[in-house]
Amino acid sequence: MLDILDIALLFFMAVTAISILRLKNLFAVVMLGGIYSLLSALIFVNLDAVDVAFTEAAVGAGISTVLMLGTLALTSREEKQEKKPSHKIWLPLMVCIATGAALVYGTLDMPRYGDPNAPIHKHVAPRYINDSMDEVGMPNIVTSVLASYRGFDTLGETTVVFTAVVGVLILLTGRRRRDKREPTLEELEEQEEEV
Amino acid sequence: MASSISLWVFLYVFWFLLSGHTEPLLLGFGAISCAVVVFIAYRMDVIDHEGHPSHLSFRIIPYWVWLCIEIVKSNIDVAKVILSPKLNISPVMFKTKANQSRELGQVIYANSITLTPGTVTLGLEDGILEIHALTIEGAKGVLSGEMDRRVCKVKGKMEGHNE
Amino acid sequence: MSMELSILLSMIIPAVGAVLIALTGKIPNVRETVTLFTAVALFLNVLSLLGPVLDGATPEITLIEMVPGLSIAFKVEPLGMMFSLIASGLWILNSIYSIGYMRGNKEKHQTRFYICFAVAIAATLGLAYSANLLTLFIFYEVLTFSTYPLVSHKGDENAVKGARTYLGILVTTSVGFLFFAIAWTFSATGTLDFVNGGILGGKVEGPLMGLLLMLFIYGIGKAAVMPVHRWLPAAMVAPTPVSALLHAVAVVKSGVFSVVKVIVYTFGIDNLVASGSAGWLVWVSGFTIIAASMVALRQDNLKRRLAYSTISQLSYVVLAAAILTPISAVGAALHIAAHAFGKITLFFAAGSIYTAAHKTEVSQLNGIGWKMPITMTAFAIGALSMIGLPPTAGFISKWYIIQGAMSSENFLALGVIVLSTLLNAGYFLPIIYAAFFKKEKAAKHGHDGHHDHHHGDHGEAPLPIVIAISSTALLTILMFFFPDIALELAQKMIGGAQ
Amino acid sequence: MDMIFDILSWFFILAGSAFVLIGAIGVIRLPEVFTRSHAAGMVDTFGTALILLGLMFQAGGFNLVLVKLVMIGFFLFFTSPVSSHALVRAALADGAKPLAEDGSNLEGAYKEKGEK
Amino acid sequence: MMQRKPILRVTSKVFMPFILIFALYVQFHGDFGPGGGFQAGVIFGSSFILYALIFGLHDAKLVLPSVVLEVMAALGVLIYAGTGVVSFFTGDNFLNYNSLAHDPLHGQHYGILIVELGVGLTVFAAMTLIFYTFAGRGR
Amino acid sequence: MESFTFLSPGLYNYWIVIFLMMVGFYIVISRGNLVKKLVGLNIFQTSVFVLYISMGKVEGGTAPIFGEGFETFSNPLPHVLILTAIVVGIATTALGLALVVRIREEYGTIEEDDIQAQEDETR
Amino acid sequence: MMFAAAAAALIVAIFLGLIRAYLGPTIYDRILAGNMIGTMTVILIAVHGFLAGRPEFLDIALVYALINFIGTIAILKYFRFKDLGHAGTDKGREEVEDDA
Amino acid sequence: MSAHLPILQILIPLMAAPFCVVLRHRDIAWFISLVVSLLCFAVSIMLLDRVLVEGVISYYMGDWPAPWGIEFRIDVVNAYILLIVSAIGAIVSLYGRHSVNKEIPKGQVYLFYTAFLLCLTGLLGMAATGDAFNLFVFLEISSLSTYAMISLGKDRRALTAAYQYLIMGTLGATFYVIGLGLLYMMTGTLNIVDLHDKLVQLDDSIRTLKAALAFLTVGLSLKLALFPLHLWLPNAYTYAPSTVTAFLAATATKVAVYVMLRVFFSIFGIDMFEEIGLGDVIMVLAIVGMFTASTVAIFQNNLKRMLAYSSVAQIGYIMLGVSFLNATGLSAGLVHLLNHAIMKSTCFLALGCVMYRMGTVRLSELGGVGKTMPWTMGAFVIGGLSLIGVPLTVGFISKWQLISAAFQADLMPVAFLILLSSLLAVVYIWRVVEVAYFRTPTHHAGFKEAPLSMLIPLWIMAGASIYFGIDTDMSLGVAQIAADMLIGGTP
Ligand code: NA
Ligand code: NA
Repeated sequence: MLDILDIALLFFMAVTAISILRLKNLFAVVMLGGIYSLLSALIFVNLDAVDVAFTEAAVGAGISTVLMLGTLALTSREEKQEKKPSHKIWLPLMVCIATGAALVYGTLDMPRYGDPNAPIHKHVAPRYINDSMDEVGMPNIVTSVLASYRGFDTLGETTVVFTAVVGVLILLTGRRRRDKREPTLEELEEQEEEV
Repeated sequence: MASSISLWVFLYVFWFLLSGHTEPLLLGFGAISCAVVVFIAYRMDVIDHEGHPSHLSFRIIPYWVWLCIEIVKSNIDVAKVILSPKLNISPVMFKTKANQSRELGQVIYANSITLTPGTVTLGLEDGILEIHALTIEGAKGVLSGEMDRRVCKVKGKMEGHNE
Repeated sequence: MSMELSILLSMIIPAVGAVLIALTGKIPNVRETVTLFTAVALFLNVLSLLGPVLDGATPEITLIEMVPGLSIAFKVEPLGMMFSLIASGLWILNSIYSIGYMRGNKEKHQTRFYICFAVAIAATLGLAYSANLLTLFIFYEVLTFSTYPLVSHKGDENAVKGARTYLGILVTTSVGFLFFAIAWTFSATGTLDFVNGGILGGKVEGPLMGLLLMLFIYGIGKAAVMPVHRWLPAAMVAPTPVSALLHAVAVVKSGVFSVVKVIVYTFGIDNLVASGSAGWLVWVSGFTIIAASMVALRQDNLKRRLAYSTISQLSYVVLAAAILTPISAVGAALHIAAHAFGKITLFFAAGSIYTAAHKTEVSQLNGIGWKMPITMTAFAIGALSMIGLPPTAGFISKWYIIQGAMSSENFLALGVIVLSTLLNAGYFLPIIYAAFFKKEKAAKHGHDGHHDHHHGDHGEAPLPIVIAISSTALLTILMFFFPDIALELAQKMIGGAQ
Repeated sequence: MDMIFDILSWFFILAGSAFVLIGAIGVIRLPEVFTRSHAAGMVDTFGTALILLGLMFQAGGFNLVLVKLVMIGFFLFFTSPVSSHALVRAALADGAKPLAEDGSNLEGAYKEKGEK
Repeated sequence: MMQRKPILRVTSKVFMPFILIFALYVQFHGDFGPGGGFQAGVIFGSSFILYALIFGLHDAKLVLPSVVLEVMAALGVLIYAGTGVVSFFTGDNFLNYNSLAHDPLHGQHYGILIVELGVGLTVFAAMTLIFYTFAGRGR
Repeated sequence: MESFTFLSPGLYNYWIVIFLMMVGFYIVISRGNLVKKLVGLNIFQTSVFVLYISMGKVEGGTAPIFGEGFETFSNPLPHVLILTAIVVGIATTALGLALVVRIREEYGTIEEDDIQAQEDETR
Repeated sequence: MMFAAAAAALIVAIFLGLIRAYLGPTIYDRILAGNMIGTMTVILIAVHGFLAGRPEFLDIALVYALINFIGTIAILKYFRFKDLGHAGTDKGREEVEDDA
Repeated sequence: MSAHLPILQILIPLMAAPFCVVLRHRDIAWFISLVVSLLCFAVSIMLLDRVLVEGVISYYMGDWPAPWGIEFRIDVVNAYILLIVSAIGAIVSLYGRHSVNKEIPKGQVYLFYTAFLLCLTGLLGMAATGDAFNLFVFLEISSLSTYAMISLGKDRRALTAAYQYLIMGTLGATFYVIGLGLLYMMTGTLNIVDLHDKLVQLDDSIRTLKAALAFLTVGLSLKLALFPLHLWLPNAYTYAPSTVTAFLAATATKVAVYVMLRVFFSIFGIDMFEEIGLGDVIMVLAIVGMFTASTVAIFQNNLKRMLAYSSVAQIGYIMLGVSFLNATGLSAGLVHLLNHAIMKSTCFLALGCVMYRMGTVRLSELGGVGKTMPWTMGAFVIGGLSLIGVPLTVGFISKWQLISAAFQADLMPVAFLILLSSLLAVVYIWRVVEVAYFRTPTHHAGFKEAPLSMLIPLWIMAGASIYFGIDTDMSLGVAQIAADMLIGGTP
């Protein structure tokens, strides 16, 4: 059943992705993007990556979507409907097919899905599974690896978030847009209150 | 202050239900966390009777039981409608008055209507509910006023004190 | 004063001169005094090296070693000694001439002119003393770039276009071919030093050696072997002192000097003879000699005619080197000197005519010999030297070249020399004839139409010009009678090679 | 006891699944957003509640799993009507015209002053 | 003034403190199950986002001003890195938590708790601040 | 249900994921709308995450959290890596969106073609 | 087995939801579908825990539920006010003017 | 403390960055970034010194041994890169104050320095780390801060440039992650040394490894702007603030090249790399890039843009050296990393001075600038001569080494092409010289030379352009050791 679930979810993701490709309504695109994250998070749960699922749900489906909406609120709702010159369609398509083919080719020598004897499960990871309880003492192995064995990555990750904030502040504070808008709702409301 | 403490207690119970750990360290974290949240809640100004409805009496329980039965009944009704080959819908939109004294009560009433399939509250303004119903029967059910009365029992009637 | 210091001073003096000229640029008299003093100081400094070199010394100094085998180093060998003497000596005369010319023609940017001139001389000296191909290359390029502002001096569209052609061809050939050849040489031999007998023996074989030689010959665009000669006519947009610099003092001389040096010290005459890969060069240089002369024959513009003459004469040097005999190599070295004296005289004369009479075309020169007797006499001496007639320097060098050709039974070369001598006579003698024996035409407009108010009533050129022109003419004749120093240096070069 | 719990779970989960499916079909079949909201509400509240109830019987006693199932149920139960309400409200305000009678002939409906 | 939209307002008021506690629960129970600083930060931030969505950005900033968030974001990084630096004083390498307590296992435990706190702080502040900035750009 | 062994993924699980990745990639490089590009980027990255997590799956394994009676765990390392990658992804998205907002303020559009047209005009 | 049945039903329902989300036609239909998919995901996670024999990770389902709620509110807010930072009155722009 | 040098290299800027945000003051932030970058420079010198004396330094984060924990592994190669990056960082912070204050709104300056320090952290971290995934994290730190810094440019096109870079950079990073994932799948490890050890044991998985290498290469090529994946670079360099351009041009692509070298030589090893046969592809792309980019550079009016295209060409030189797959070529590539950093920052810093005084870097508006700003343009010319590869400048050393490598690999035509492409450099530099020195001023007489605080760092770099063209012990010498090490396969 879990495998069927996996395939079904992947299929749904494909449907979602293609819908995103085809839809022009940006809001729908953003929302389907959120659904895509939601589905991928389900897959993560199914593949035993509960921590990842947790994060993907909160981030991919949550924060990302909210930020995208915030952007749409400040920009526009529809993607431009325009017939593209054919080279603008064919070149990317060729690139994608080539890239995908390279990847498929690359999978041919890969261990089969779920194979417990894959190299990935035989090297490095066994120590985390076997010894982390004695070395770090956390029931959640992911936390042990995340915060201790590979704690330096996580420091970097925190710095990435910090960098993003700095970047967003650089971009969206300071200079104002040039065209002055009519008074906003909040201002109107404040005036209302004063009256 | 009293409501703050009461909120703290509620939160702590909630914490414990989530956590289930009894080590002192985690219990301590829980205590601190709850305090921090109470502080934030205070700053957010959500610790009032609305945000922290600890005063809801046990009278709500019979209401709940009744509501659940209503929900089951109407769910079956709507399921029949959906599955009927001809899709027997007769949607209707109308307004009705909510007779609860406070907004909290009105919100409970509105939510109850929405919870019951076949009817959905479109808006609540100054005690007037705007409702969309899937079928005429559903609309009549709301207009019979039974739910309104029962919510009033829980939350007191219109002539109660104002905020 | 140690010889090593003298070597360095040979570059430092003109460089410092350039700085001083820049600093005193606002006061023309001081500026030009500085120029003259610098030129004289440089010549004396160079002269101080002559004695030791004649005595067989080869003073050398390594300035910088960037990578093992790659260094900036100097070494005074006989050919370089001769070249440096010519360049530094003629700078004095050229400076005197320049003062007259630049003031006489009220040229702009005179300070820049003198600065660049000094830098060009510094580069020439560096090139003359270079101990390896890299050093030679560096100064070759400095020379190219420092002369760009001189060529484009007028700054109008025409001048800039000509200067760009000049720069374009020289840089393209030097970077594309010369540097490539240098890199090739280095990768084959691991050294770039100029060594008696050459360094390529046994390192590069057969046809590849021919290819390498070709890269060198066409890489040294300043030698103006056809078809990379086009920069030279293009550079005629420059003022006359600059043309003198290009044709006599520094630029083209650097070219043929480099060719001789490469053939003698990098390839080694014996190696080239052994590999038989230089035969094509005789053909090419011979063709250049003849073709350039034919073109010169048809030029009415005096400076252009001189320019094509230069192309032809340069290939004499290349031809001489390509004959690959010791005697012809001596001839090549001597021809560098002989052509220097002769051609500077001719250009000085052309500039003198322009300054005094504002005439630029051969057809305008009827009867001018009587108005400008000194100028035209000097011109005649220079022309004779070009043709190779006694009592001029040109006779000496041509004599050695012919001997070399005979000794190696190179009849092709011989034929070229004979034919070209006739052609030389064909485009120089009519000028002299017209200047002295034809009547001036009445008010015929030159194509520099705006100058016609000058025609008719002019005398000899300004005094500095006259001094310079007589000096160089005199040198041309003196070299015929006293060729000893040049000859000794040239033979020392060959002696080393054997 | 386990047997009874199993049977109860079976019942609730199957019933919940059925309602979820019916609701989903409704979302496809019904004509416009207001009517569809009823079907969606059915999925959101009743179907999920039944399944959660079924799961609770499998939690194996009073433990964290049970508590959290209850919490999920509570949260869904309170938030989904709010979402539904906000949705239809927004649709209405955006100018979506419900496929519905205006309800003026319904007995007991509230009439604003001035009307009638 | 009486706020409109009572249904949303009341619901979110009721849930707000519980969402916050849930976030902190996730923060402190990352060792036992899914969760940890990052997820906690996001949830904590979400509750502020919800608050701003319902009560307006202006009110949200009254509760927690942008400047404070900026400092908090910086502070989180400093807490993490600072915890790593402590081990220098006992001669251990960067981010070795063993020295935080007498017993290495306890040291690891404390270390992880503290760095997770740093992560949570930064992520919370970052997410909230980014939302503030986007939402505030329109006016 | 376990009888559906023909559905048990060998490699084609990866292949579907590759397809998903390429759809995302295609959206990024073929669409001119700046927001849509970012959505495409998200899809691309999310699919890569799925690829990694698929690698970490062990047949019969469970979530890498110790508990009574569990012996086989899926590989925790890909989980850790992807946690980091998710964070990086949201950081990039946030910054990208901020750029889109500013671009819209300056150009009045978020379509690549229109921006290009404006630049061509002013050039 | 019953968990599998529930999961199957949920999967089918999610698929139907996806179809609605793709078809629209109005944005509100899409939001509706999205919200429904979210709720079913929550339940699917809960069911999955039992199916996989580790039901203790229900926190994920809670987070889903939370995110689903906030997401829906944000979306609706966006459509009502075109501005996420606005205070939550229930009025569109035109209506505010009407009130004034 | 000297035991902690490897981590201090990264930790100092990393912890300084949040302080800039906390203190929120323009001048304090500048001062912090100056002190920090100088400290980093000092640390990198000490590190290089130690590595040259003692050999490889391993530093285990949290004392977890290598394949399980994350390791900083400093050998000659990355000590050399660390030195380049931190030196440029120090110069740029010294230089930046006036320029930044002029080009960036007052309220943003402290954020700018924060981003600058984060970028420095990211670049240094990429160079220092011995863990291929950790590298990705640092890559993103540097990238994100770079996008932000680019967007601070005054022209609105800075925004589109930053966006374009963000998209392409993220695609590149994602490709890197995919490639790394495939490698990880085959080996189970992420540590660079360990990866190599495991990879050489695999013999029947060549298809996966090929795909992995392809993805890593494409991903990194996007970051290092290898033709034809360079499209983001010209706009980014053109519209970013001058200081940022100078910093990025000298460091960002260099570090990406370094990572590429690590992938080729440390992870795969030269044998496997040769077997897969990617070298020829890179050679062709490098050569085509050299010519195309140089040719495009000739037609640019905006000098920053011209230099940006020149950078693409120069990256071609670097990758060409790598593609020879011999020690000489590799050392040519490595020494050009340093040399190009020096010469390009000289040029861009000079343009920053021009921008500061004249407010433009469009060639058509710079007639006679050689006379109004002699020191600035003098330095520019030195940088330009280096770009051409004139002897006695750093550019010559690289080019000479590169040509020697071509001869060594029996690729004489390639050597010829290298020279031919240098001619294009002559053209685009000469255009500037002509306008700056031989054209009559088109601007008002009021302009004067840039402030001393900008001229000093500018001339330090100009001096370095000459110094390292003469004394090559420290540049080429170290590069050769590093190249031998990489070729030898023992990272
Ligand atoms: Na309902
Ligand atoms: Na965790």
